[in-house]
Amino acid sequence: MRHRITSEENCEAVAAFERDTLTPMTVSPALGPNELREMYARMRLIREFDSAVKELWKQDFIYGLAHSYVCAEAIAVGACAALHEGDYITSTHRGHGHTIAKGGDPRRMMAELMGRAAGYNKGKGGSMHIAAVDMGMLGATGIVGSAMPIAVGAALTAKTLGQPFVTVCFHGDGATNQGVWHESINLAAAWSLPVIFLCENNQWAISMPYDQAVRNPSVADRAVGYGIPGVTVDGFNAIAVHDAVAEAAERARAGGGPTLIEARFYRYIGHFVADDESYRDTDCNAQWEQFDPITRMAGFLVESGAADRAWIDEADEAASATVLDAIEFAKAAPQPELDTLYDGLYSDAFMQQQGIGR
Amino acid sequence: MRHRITSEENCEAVAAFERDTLTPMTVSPALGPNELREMYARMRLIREFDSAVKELWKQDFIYGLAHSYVCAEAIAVGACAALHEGDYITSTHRGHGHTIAKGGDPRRMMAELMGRAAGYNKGKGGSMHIAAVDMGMLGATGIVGSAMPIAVGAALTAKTLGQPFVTVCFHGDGATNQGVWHESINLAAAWSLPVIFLCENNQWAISMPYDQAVRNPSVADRAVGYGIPGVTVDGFNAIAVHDAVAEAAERARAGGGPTLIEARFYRYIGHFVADDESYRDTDCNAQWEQFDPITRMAGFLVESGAADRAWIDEADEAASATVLDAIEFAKAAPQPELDTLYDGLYSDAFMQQQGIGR
Amino acid sequence: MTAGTPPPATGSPTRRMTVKRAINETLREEMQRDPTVIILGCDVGVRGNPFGVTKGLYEEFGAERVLDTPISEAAIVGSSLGAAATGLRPIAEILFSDWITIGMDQLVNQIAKIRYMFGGAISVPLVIRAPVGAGGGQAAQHSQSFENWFSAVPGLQIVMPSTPADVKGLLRTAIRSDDPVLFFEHKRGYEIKGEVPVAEYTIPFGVADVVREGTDVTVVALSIMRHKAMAAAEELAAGGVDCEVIDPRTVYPFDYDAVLASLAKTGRLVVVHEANRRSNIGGEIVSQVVERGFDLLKVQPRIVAGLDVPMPYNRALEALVIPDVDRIKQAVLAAVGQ
Amino acid sequence: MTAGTPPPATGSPTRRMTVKRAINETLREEMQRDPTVIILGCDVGVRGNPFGVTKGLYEEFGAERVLDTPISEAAIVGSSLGAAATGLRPIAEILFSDWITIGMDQLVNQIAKIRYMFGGAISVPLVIRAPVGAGGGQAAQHSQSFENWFSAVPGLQIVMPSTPADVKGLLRTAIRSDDPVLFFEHKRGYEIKGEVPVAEYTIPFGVADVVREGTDVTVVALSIMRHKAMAAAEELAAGGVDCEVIDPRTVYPFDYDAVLASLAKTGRLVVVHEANRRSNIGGEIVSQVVERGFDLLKVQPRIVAGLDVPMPYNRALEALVIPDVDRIKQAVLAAVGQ
Ligand SMILES: Cc1ncc(C[n+]2csc(CCOP(=O)(O)OP(=O)(O)O)c2C)c(N)n1
Ligand SMILES: Cc1ncc(C[n+]2csc(CCOP(=O)(O)OP(=O)(O)O)c2C)c(N)n1
Ligand SMILES: [Mg+2]
Ligand SMILES: [Mg+2]
Repeated sequence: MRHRITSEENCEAVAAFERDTLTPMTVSPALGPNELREMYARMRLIREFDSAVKELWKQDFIYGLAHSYVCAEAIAVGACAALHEGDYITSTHRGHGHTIAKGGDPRRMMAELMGRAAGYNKGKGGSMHIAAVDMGMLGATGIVGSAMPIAVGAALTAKTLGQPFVTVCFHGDGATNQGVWHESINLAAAWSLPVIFLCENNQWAISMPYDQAVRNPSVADRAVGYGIPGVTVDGFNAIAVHDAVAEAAERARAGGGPTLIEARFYRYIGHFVADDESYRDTDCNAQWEQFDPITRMAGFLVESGAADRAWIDEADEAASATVLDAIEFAKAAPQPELDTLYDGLYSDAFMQQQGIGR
Repeated sequence: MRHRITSEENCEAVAAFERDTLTPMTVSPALGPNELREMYARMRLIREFDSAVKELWKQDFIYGLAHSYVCAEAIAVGACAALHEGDYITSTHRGHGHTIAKGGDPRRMMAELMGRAAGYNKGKGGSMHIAAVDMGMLGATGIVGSAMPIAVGAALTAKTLGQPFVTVCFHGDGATNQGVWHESINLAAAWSLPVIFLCENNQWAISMPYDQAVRNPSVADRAVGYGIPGVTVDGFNAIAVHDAVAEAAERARAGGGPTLIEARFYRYIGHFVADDESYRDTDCNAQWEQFDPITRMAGFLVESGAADRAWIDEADEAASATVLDAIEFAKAAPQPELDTLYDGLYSDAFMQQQGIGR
Repeated sequence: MTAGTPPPATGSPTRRMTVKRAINETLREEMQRDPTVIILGCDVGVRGNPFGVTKGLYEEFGAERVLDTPISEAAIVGSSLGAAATGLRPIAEILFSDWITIGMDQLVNQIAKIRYMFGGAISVPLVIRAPVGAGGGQAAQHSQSFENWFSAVPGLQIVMPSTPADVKGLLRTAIRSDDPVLFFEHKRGYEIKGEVPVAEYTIPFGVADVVREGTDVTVVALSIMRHKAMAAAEELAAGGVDCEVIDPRTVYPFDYDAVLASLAKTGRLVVVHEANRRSNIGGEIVSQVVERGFDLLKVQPRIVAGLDVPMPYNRALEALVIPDVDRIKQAVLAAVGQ
Repeated sequence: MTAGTPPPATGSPTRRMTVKRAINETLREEMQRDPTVIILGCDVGVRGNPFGVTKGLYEEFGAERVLDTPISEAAIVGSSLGAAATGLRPIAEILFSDWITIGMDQLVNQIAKIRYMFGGAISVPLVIRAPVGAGGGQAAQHSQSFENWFSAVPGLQIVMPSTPADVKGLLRTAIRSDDPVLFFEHKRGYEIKGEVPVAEYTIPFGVADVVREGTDVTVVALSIMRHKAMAAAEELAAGGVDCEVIDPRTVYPFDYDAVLASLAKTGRLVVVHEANRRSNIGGEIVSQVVERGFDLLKVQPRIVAGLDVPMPYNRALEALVIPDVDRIKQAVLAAVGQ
């Protein structure tokens, strides 16, 4: 049964990743210089945003819980780069990265994290429920696995109404052991729905290593049972993620049904803003940083000639400027009025008819 | 999506079974003449019991719902023949066969079905909750898939206390799409628990054909994702089922963890006592009877020299006599006193302390 | 059982039909009217539901709009949310409401909350139909009534009508609602017959039906208990006790004004429901009435409810648990001090 | 917050400790005492639970008895049943009680019913520990209190103490009980300190703690509301209003005798709980009191509860929803007509 991971095992995981999962970044026909630069900019924006969040949480500007997307940037950005306008995504408890990747507005995001009326959720959701529905981001959820059937339902809408959109369902490795994960994938497979199940396998669920939560640590292997394609990609490689999602999306739009993609990487930061990581030896975390998805993306931009160092420095500055602006905006934004407490509980017509909140 | 099964498809299923699943009955080292005869006797007893139940239900001696185990006899009997005293089984909504196979008393069973105080559940459970806990039969349940984690918990007891028993978890094909099915198998696999998941794949869940409820109609294939052995056996062949369960039980007792066994057969009777089967063409049901597990078992007894026709006739008579006796016993048995209504709600100590039912 | 009254609003011609037929017709009419309405659940399609409630809809609207699902209640409920959030109006069916427990997380933590926690950015126009109630020996896992659980969850609407006319008007309102609705039919009430207006009509949520006017005791009876309450009222009338029988029809929103108006006349309250007594809707109704109209009460309110046990299989024990006309009569007589 | 009183039975020497420590000690002592007691749940082992409640137990009792599970609440709850039915005494943890919804079917349709529907043939000695309550900006899915749902389910016992001494005595009783227990800790109450008897003791279920005697108003306050009620009582005493504060400690069984005895003195009832007002335990308590002691009531009972919305994230909105000392004082003053 469960044993405490030794630092040897931890370092072995690095070697195993290098051996089995790491793939070089290569040119993708669908991604020209502009797309690549845009991807880099979003990855960097996520990094800046969530680095700021940690500080703002410590300073108590951000209340409650907050989970950082740092080190996972390649997945949300790679996936969303393969999507079209009108496509949907569902999220997890780690929703900042998904929101930015799908084009969310950092000002409204930061305002939400600070509980302001100008926030995406009008201050009612916070980090764990951040949503940018106008951008097709159907919201973060605090319950592991709970977005799975929601993504399937969105895909059912596409099929029923003959609309061309696909839905990407982000979920963690921990979510793969939730019953609803199974029910959702089976239903989507049986009905050939246009949905892509994208597992962010960072190998940990808080203190639980994936290979101790399951007997077969390959998420992709599970696709066999559902009769759908299952692929594993380097989750630190934004282009590899993009290509896998693009292929799955094409199949989905053509009526070929769902795909299960396992983006394998590693959470080399704490689970959430205040995690002391006492449940594992962290001495190998530093080794993981050699795979930092942003550094790798920057390197690829230069190699592939999509951008030079100067552009990258500008992009980095632009990202931190955007986050600083978002923070200022949020700090200056007013708190919700207390009389907005009941707003949004039901549709307005019903609220008025019943006199709720009056 | 879902289409109505044509009679061609129905008949094709017969051919497919013959081609892919049907396996000849062969001598099994573990099963001598006595064991084989005992198996036959129990299969026949189940057949007689559930045939009688249908009539008694029509005559309103049996209340509520009742699901027949007819045509599945090879599975419960084959599996339980591979178990030892002290082993447990969990059941489904189709529990009569499991109870008899595990050695349940037909009198107490029939009394329960008639709601009598002498019944296994003192009249509180009926057909859908029939339990013979003293025999290690942990009870039928009316909620599809709900016994899965209960079986896993029993196996956890064995492992934690170092006891040698195994648990067989019977479940239908319909149950394989319940979330708890997934969670349970994963947990048992991760913890290497001594449990055998035995899927009674009769290819239908009320009106839903299995190959329309899933994209990959092989239940056994799902074992890959869990990293455990998955096998498919001829579910009309009691010996094949026995051998698969015996092998899985041996592995489980040796600490090798769970096995997923798919016993493939076909429900060529109604889903429950009053099913009109209007949701499918039944003209091929007759063809399935060529695989009648009891006829096949009888044939094998004779071929293998384990018994002759005369013995079989006696066994058949004994079975119907046992059922008649059970019916008489049940009809004569008193109804529960009304003041037993609260009995069993909590442990007696608590009931007395709180004065419940007084 | 009595037929119940058609909604006051309509005086138009009527047809006599069963509750089952009224549901089936309403589903058909709303699906004809709105192409975004779909139905999903176990055995709702080719089989037309085990009670026959969805019969003919698969044939008329096809497999794309009447979806037979695997046995995956969490995914049935959760995918209905995803579909509702993106443009459909799903009507999900849970064949026995006892199993809504399997979709409980999606229902309580997602469906009920998502509009609110997303600041109103998403509407969830969906209906979950689920038969409630006991009778017929279906025992502990096929006999429960959970309306009070969901009444405790802000964001949901809970409807439990028991006459054909109410079912039709309220199911139509439910399907057209932009907020999630739990529609609880009583599985022993499908064959109840009554007059149903021919003209299209809806019944607003939160408006009780005063089924019988009376001056002595106010009897608030939910779902098919309404019919038992009416039977009790007729018998009591013979004995000179005049009951006012009120069927709230919707549990949330709940028409306390109607109950208080009645208590202003009677001063005596008896609440009747089938769910077991403890921590259920009867207690809630009494507590709300006490908060809103304590001084109207001449005597203590009484609750006639199921007994606090899992439903036993045995016929006589089952009958002991479920409220019957006699228990209602006794409570009313106690209220008037007889 | 006040410390609360140690159980009347014991006059032995005491030690001061937090609720968290009391839980941790009780788990350890019971595991030392009984080898069939195991703990399972997410992050309970190597991490020692995110709140630190199970710290050190994995190290002391090993991976076989302190089981870190995958994130599979239905299997955690359901396998606890199977284990309990075959010889173990599992203590399952659901880190936030909001997610018990995922194990709802196993809990309500199996655990609560199996002994009864099997005619008493199986005992289910298990405990499910699950933190309840709001505060700290955890929003809609991490802030709920579902005690009334489970109080409505025959077969379960529901405990929600909030002092170290009560936690210790009641958790011990829970672990030794042969019937399933839901043990609801308040996630904002772990650091509450108090005196705990050194000698081993248990506290029986169904016995309320009269925390403060008084003559004017009976205040029944659950979980950490007990401490807010005490604060309110002290402030009110200064103004000459004398409250009797009662902490039921267990929701089922519930000590109505203690409440009625108090009402015989005061005639005025205020119930305080954190769960939202609608269809929750406050309504149930009021309805039971009205049924059992209507004539004791001089004025209408009042309920101070959470407001009927999903918990909002924003600090000020959250504070508006959760009952505070002022709202309790206002209700008490209203009860005495001030
Ligand atoms: C149903 C449920 N169980 C437990 C939790 C507590 N919890 C929050 S995040 C988390 C780990 C999730 O792991 P994973 O899905 O791999 O996502 P990651 O945090 O690694 O990105 C857990 C157990 C929860 N939020 N929901
Ligand atoms: C959770 C749940 N959903 C739906 C039902 C209704 N139902 C009863 S039996 C059944 C079919 C079960 O099919 P399967 O598991 O294949 O068993 P079989 O009846 O074929 O032996 C269904 C859908 C139920 N009892 N429980
Ligand atoms: Mg993870
Ligand atoms: Mg089947």
